[in-house]
Amino acid sequence: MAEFEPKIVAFVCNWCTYAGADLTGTSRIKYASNVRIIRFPCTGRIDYMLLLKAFDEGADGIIVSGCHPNDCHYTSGNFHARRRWIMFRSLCDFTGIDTERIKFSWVSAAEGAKWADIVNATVTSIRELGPYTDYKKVAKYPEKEVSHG
Amino acid sequence: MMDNLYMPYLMRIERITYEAPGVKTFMLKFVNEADQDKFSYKAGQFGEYSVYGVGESTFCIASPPTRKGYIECTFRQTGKVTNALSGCEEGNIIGFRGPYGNVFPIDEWKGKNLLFIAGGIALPPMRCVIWNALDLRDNFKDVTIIYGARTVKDLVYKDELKDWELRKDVKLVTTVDPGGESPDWRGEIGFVPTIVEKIAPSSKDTIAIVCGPPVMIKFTFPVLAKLGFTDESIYTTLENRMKCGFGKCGRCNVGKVFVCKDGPVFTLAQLKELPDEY
Amino acid sequence: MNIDKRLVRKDSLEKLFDILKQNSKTIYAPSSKNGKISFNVAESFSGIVTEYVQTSQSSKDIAFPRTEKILDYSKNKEGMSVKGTDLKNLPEVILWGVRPCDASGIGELSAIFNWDYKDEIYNDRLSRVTVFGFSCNKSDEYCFCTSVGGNPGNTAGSDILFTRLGENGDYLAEILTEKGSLVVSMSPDLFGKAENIDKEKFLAEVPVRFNHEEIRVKLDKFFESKEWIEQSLRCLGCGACAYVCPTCACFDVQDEAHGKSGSRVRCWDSCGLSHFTLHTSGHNPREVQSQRWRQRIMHKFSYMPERLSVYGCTGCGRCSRACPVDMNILEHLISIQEVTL
Amino acid sequence: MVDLIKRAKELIETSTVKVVIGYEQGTANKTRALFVEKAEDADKLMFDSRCVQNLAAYVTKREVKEKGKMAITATLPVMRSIIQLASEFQVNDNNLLVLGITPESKFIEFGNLVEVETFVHQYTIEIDARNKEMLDKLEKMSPAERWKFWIDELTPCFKCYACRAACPMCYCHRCTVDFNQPQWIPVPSHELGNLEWHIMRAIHLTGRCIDCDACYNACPLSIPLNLLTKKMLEDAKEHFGGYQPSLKGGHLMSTYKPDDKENFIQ
Repeated sequence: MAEFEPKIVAFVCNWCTYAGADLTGTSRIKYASNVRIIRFPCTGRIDYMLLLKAFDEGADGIIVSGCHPNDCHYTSGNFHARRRWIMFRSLCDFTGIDTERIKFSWVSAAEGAKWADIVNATVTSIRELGPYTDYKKVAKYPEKEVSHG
Repeated sequence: MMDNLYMPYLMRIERITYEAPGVKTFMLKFVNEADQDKFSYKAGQFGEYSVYGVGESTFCIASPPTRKGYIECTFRQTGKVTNALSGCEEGNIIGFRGPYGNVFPIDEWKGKNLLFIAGGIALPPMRCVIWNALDLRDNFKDVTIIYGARTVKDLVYKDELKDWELRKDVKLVTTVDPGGESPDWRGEIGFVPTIVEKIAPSSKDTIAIVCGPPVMIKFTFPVLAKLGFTDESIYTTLENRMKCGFGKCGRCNVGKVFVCKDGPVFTLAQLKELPDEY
Repeated sequence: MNIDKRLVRKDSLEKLFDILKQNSKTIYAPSSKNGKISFNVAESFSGIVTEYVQTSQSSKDIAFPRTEKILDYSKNKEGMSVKGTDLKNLPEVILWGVRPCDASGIGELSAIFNWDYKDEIYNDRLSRVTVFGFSCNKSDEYCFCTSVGGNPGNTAGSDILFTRLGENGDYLAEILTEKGSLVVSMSPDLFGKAENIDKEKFLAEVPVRFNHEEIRVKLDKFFESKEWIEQSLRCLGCGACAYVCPTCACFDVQDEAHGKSGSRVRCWDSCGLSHFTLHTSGHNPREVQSQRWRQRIMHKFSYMPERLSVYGCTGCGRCSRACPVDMNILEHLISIQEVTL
Repeated sequence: MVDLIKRAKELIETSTVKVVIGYEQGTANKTRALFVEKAEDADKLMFDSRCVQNLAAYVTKREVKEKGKMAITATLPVMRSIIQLASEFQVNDNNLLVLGITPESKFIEFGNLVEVETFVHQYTIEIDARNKEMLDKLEKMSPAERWKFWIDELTPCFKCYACRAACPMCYCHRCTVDFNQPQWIPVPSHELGNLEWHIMRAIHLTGRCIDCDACYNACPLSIPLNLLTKKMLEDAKEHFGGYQPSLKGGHLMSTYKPDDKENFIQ
């Protein structure tokens, strides 16, 4: 059997992390190719539901990343986001969702190397955790016949 | 394999026509010819069109049963399914199940004049009847079509409107709402009820078929009454939210009447019996 | 008609349970979770709850599951393949411990699913179910089966109806159908002779509270009544009443996609929810709760009798028990009967 | 509750309000909401320990609101809901009068919402011992055990949305679950649809839920879904100094402090 390649979805803000990831590329820093980047105007725009949807659709891990505190293009979007993540992460943990699979980070436009590190570290840790079968089992509802009751 | 009631036919999109902003017509052909052979319908019936993975949506069959081998549907992009349909391309496969519902009693109209009154996106359900009647033109006396839309751009079936205009055996009146005309607009300007009043078609031996937005319908009926049309000679179609199409899912009923089974075609006399719940 | 009546010793029920399991029947029976009783697969006889007036949920799930697949599709290079749901491998089911009001509800569900078009999915599921009805020895203030043509010992819908003969007593078993006889033939020793047993005196007493025929006639002219507004003022518009009801059959059809494949499912829906009838255009024929409450009552007591010749209510009283705001259907029907037009 | 009845009568007779929302004796030893529009109906008003339905759910109900100015019989949880609703601009002094009932079951009338707020602020929101114990038990479990616990508890949910209907804070005309473009939450009741619905419900109520247990009481299957919002309440205490509804607004989840502490962002 081929080695498990985790699917990672990254929700990143346009102004810092996306630019940072760009820099990673232009600096020719190599990093794991398991990540699908989805660009948002701001981390403040990242709805809770998007994270769950990523797991629904088969993601094994999630990276959420934006501007460092005080660096938000819209002044406070990341502060709002941080507060939500504090609560949402705790709620996920409380319901038994594996919060080890959701990594939060601040990556600025100048931190191309940090982005590569974050992605590599995430891929390594998710690879160790294995596929997120718990959530997939629940999400792949159509695969099994509905039982009575 | 046993088919259940909810199994759609697979249909290939043969042709897509852009009718108006947000409005498209699909020409659909059966993927399996055997399905085509056992399929038949009559003017006025509807079906459930589906994009797999998105859902089903209800609208009429817009092509006449007199033209075999394909069906057409015209829809406006508004909800989840019509948005997905709108994203489909020629050659894509969608689902269709039907036909459901009752029919326009075209056979009973033999020897009469036909007056079609439609507004906006409500021409498609009527187009089926119009072509059905025109394909059997000798069965009917005068055929008059009054069709209005908000603006010139919003008129659907523009090519067919030209055909009808050129035909000697059809009287076509098109109109747009005041302010909706273009510089080269040669039709009428005014709301449909006003134009009906102005044209004043004779009610003698005439069947009126009215389809349109609720507000148009509401103001057209009194005009027709004034012209001498009886409630039994006025036909319209109703629409309600539906999921199954065959009287089970429980949401399209108006009082004890199921729009999907007892409708969608109703005479004004029948409508007046219904509670105000549509 | 002569009904085959048998006597089943109270300690024979467990033996019957075991024999059915040995014959690879899946047994659904009332069990308790969070203090609420519903039908679940019973692994052991001891897990079956027996002392209850009524289960919190009806048994309709068995033939009309809350969510069921109707087809699978997958997109491939050649185009599209679609496969209808395959019910061949459904287990043979014994529905154990159904109250007569639930059992008779099967008839009403069947009427909905089989008028005009026949719903094969529903029929297929139902055909695999053998219903063990258990007459009611107890009732409560929510029960009104006798007002809608039923009774605590009603045989309708059951394949075998068990009636307990007194506190801790043995059971009278009325074998009502082929399916019932089949069960007897699996374990003939357990079904002894029953002579001259009058089950009536062991049944709960449920007084008749209204006349359903009268209400049907009255509802014909009741559409515009203000009563609907008054009754529904405290209704908050959830679907609890519909989902616990043994005869509510309204459903939604939804697609669930997973990449290039997925399925279409049928799932419960409720006329009490505000989006039930909402058009995409934003127009809603039933905009306010009073219209939706009216639909619920009219559907059950006027439209269904007229169109399907059955009433959409078996008097189980579940909706009243489940309602978070004490919308008591019995009380409301009585007030409809009493109010002058 | 003689005072309450007397005051309700006065309010209706003087047309100060159009409707008084209170409790009446229901069926089978239940109590239920009563809408007093005629003075003589006020005699049906009652109050005792069985009156736990959160009546604040009605002040945003269209048919009730349309009647005109309302007065509401409000226990402490109802008062809290009212303050939260006021801070979300759903009610104000012009459309709502609060007839309070203190935790000692004494009638107390408030002139305006500021007085209600002052009263409410005398008490902190505390999770009861039984639920606290349950929370502790869950927190001690491994994530895998918690996952199993919640899948087991939530799978029976048939999505009747009684929890949403009974909640005063769930007043949106179109709830997230009703959206289909995109289809955020699967409509059918199954493991995924139920899990996502309950997580979403809890997070949308974070910083707004006043812990009245209306959702739990409404649930026809008695699913302990209130544990989710209780957990959020506890977290709010841990991270942000607790939650107390306030007319000043500035909700927990729509504000921030530059020095909010976390230990998981890299």
